[in-house]
Amino acid sequence: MESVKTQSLKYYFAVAASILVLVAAALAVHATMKGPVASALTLGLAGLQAVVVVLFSMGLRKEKGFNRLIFVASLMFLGFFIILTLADVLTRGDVAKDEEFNFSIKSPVKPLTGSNHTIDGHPPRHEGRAP
Amino acid sequence: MSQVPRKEHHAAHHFDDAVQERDAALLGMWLFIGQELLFFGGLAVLYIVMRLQHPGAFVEGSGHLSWKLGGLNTAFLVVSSMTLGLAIRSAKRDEAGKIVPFLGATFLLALSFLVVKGFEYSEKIHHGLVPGKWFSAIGADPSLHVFFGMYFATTGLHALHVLIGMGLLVWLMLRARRGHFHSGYQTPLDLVNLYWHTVELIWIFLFPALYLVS
Amino acid sequence: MSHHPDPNASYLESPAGFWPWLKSWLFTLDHKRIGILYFLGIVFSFGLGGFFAMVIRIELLRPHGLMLTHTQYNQVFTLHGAVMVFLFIIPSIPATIGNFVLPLLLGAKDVAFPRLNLLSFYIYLLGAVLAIFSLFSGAVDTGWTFYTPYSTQTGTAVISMTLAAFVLGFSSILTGINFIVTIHKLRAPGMGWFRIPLFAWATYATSIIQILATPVLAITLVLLILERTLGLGIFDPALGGDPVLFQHFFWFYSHPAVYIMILPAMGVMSEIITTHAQKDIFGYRFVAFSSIAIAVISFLVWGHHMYVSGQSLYANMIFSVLTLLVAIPSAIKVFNWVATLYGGHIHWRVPFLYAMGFIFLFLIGGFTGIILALLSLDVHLHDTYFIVAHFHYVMVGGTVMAFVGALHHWWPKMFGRMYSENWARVAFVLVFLGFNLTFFVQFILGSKGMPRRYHNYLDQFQPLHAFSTFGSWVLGLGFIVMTVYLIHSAFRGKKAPANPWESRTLEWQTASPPTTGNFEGTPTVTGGPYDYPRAGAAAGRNGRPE
Amino acid sequence: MAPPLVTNESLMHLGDLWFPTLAEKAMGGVDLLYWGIFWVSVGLGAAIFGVAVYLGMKYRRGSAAARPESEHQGMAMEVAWTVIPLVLVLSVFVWSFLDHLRSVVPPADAYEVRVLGKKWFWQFEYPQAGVTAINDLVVPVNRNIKLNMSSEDVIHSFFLPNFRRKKDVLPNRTTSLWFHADREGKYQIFCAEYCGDGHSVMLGNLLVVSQEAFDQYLAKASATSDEPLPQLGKKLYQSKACFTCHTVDGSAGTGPSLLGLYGKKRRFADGSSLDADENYLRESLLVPAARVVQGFQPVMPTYQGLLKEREITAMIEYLKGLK
Repeated sequence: MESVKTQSLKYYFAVAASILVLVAAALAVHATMKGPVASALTLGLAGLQAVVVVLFSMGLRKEKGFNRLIFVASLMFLGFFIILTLADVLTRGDVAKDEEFNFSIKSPVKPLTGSNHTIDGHPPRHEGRAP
Repeated sequence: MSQVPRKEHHAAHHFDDAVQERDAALLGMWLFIGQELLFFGGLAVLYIVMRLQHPGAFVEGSGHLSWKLGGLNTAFLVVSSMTLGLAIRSAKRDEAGKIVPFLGATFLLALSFLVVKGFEYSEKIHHGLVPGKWFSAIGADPSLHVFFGMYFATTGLHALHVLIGMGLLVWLMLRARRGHFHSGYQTPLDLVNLYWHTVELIWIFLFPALYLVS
Repeated sequence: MSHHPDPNASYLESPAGFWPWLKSWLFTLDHKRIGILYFLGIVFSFGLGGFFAMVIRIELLRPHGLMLTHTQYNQVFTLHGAVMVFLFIIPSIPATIGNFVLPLLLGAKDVAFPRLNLLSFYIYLLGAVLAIFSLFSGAVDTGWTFYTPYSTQTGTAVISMTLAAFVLGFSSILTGINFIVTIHKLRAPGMGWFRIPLFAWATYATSIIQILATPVLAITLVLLILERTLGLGIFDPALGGDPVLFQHFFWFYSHPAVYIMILPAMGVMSEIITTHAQKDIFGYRFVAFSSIAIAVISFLVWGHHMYVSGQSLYANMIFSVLTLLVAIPSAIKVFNWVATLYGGHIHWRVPFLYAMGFIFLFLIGGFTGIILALLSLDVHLHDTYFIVAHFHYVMVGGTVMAFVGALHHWWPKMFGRMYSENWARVAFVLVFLGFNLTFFVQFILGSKGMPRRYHNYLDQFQPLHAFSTFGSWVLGLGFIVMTVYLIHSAFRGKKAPANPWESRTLEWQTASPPTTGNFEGTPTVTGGPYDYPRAGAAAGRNGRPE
Repeated sequence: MAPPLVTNESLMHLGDLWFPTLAEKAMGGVDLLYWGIFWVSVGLGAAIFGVAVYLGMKYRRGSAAARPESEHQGMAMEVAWTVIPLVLVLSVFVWSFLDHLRSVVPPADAYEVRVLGKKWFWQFEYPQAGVTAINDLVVPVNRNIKLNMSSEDVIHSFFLPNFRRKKDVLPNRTTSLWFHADREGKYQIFCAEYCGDGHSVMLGNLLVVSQEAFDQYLAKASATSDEPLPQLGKKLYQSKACFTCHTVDGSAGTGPSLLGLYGKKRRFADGSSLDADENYLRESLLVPAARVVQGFQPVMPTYQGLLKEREITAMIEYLKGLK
């Protein structure tokens, strides 16, 4: 049986080298910058490394269409997980503050105003107490 | 190098031919990788939420980690991925004698990764930076233990995957010695290759997420 | 493997002698035998879960309990839930009926990875052993949902039960991978994507959920175990964690899991209805694609379990809309099944009775699901018996009815024997009636405000609880009758012909029970799965020639 | 301080078979939506299932009904039964969402009460009056009430069936729930989120009274009681929900029985033992985790701050009398 077509040795070295260069870049960012921008950059560089691994090392570049779909779909569902969880975590407790702006809904119950307002015929003696 | 006998592969009875069998195996492996992505994806969600809720702890905790050791480990994994790829290349080119050395190199690099990890762990344990109940370090941020809880959970599960990968590499070496892999058949090599790259992929994100926070 | 069976003999035939016989079963790679092994495990689990259910109902006869302490009651309802969900319903249809029927439906010789298939059975067994072990080592009392921080504090065996669920999850993932690859790669020549029987489509959709949702359960349970043993501080508020985040994690799996339970049941419905109505399905593509749509949308709705949990109002709003969307593909299926009946030749045999029972109960489960998807109504009904009634209508009224219907539909194929039609009708009436008696009143109880997981309750609820308990006895009797005549049938039943229902799908075109090799030669497909003859030309139909 | 305020039966008992009496008219939309969907579902469900049975009978095997020669693809039908349900569910969504918003956004002028969920009772605190009560929440009628809730241990859920409201009570976080009672009476409070052994006995009463009675209640509760000590202790045993875990008849509950406790030798989980004297009883009330009796879990919450000095003494006197 004759040999199957293979990539040259250079191909493997180039893939590994490019990932290591990206890692070095991330370390350089870490050494020189601070703050959320630096974090975003290092994670972004990690994303690039991942793209190299997935496309060239794992060979998704040449894979069958359905195998690509599996990979993309997995990431998509992970995205749903992240987005919908953050939809809760990032907006907890905001609503009462922003209700008018967001939904133009006000609580249907009229607030007590003025001293002439009475409850069941009793004057609201505890107005001062209520927050 | 010693001469390796060549052993031909026969497709299982319920497949039409070897191509169908190989396609099925690769499809199964890609599905398994999808599964892995969601498994570690859960940790990613946890990471995002915890970092949003305890930003200070993550900056401080990251400062306790050595980016040098982490970077070294990244290099180990990247090079090990390359040697594994070279093992498959050798199989495809019928250079049977080179398969085991390349697999062996991969194994040693994985072992080095775990050794470095072990040093890091023992150093953290020594300083009391262990999760939750045994956390005894005093940090500036009151929820520093949350960072180290995450650190040990994520890197621990990743290390477990490395360990499993090493077991698979041993299995491959045993089969390679018996001449199972050649230009006609490399499916198990390809499957482990996909698995190993997934392990690499996860580390690629763990490294900046834990070591390079600022 | 030591035993090399003859591919043309019945798959039930074993070598002589007890040990060779046992070995031929325990090390079998035949998908049909693995299906039977799963069947035994699942029937045992159903019995165990059913026993716990009966204990719960009897205990609730009196407002202040009858025989159990609070802790014991909490353990019993937890075990009922955990056993029924993880050991019974999730693997029920995919692992038994799916394993047995799917390769036959596709004209394949086996699933894609037979050894993986056997492995996933043993993983299931390991999970079952762990679950039963946890029963004897201080049974868990957290409810099957393992909510933190209760689950990190209670003194009962949380770890062994979560470990069991974790292990069972792997069994589920491996089965899912196996089925997707089988459907992709092992279809008979000529079976294009739109000639696949609808049960295979439903299994396909189920497998997507099994593969992509179950790992999140796995990581959740691992983290829960670590939280309990090490105290990571991520779910436990006492350590700075977020208990609501645990609920997000848990329901990201456990809501799609509900569709792992119901989608295969819907697939079974399509097979039973077309076969017993001798009619092509109405709107094949709509039924097929609605399965995929349900699978995808099911990932986006988990937050409806958390409307009152402290989840933000924005998230509530998004999840409510998405939840309502899932009603649409479900409705499409029901409408298409009903339309299929038009112009058919319907034979009201027992599997068809279960199909009609399914439609009736699933309608109630679906409509009450809409009530619960709505924010303002769910706030009142959340964590009350209304929820309990709703999910029992979907899971028992849907999945269990379909599972039992599938059992009656494929029984002649699985065991090569017929069962008593009359006793089967009796059992159907008892199960259907008993189910409604047990669970319909629970809608009323819940609307009235009776919270779930209550050991003691207000005196005013007693009449309804008692009614429900009496209903459960009718339901239980139905299952006992069923067990008796099915066991009788398996050993003494009349021999079944190859195709007793005159079905057109491939599994009926081979012997009953099938040979080890499934088919003589490879079947070739030339038409859709449900090409029944039209109109009056119906007499003397047989299956397609082999 | 047993509230003599309301004598009538719990309003949970009233109402129709299906729903407890609605205590807040503004929430009427919820009930209306429920019944609307209920009857539409009954109609649609009966129609769908009726058609299925009708077709099943008409086209049963061997019947003479004519069968169509060719299959309709029925695209129009498919579109119809996709779009119509979609429109229906989206319109009920809008209705329910508006109702939901109204029920969760508290009005600015609400009277605030602090709620603490503990295993297994509810503690209510009126910050302005300096009054703390257990399991009985007394509020004035016709007033917006806002509850700021948190939990001391696990997740609980505050459920007011008569007001169609429910909200989880979380540890380490404050959640809120508001309501407005239209009529005086006694309403049920449930814990709706499973919280362990005492979950089903974690019940409370919402007592809606006139503004006058409410003022009297607060005034009386903040004053020191002059009841004889053992009698006061007996009342506290009920009102502070001790009975949830401790019996007085000798049988063990979640915690040890209180019968014959005083003066007896107690063995603790750490192996030590002690005669139950007055100081031990005091410690058990205020720092319950300090000594845990053998065979029991350390789950009792502290009563520090919940009992006034005279009430502690009353509790001890009551326990002494239990023989």
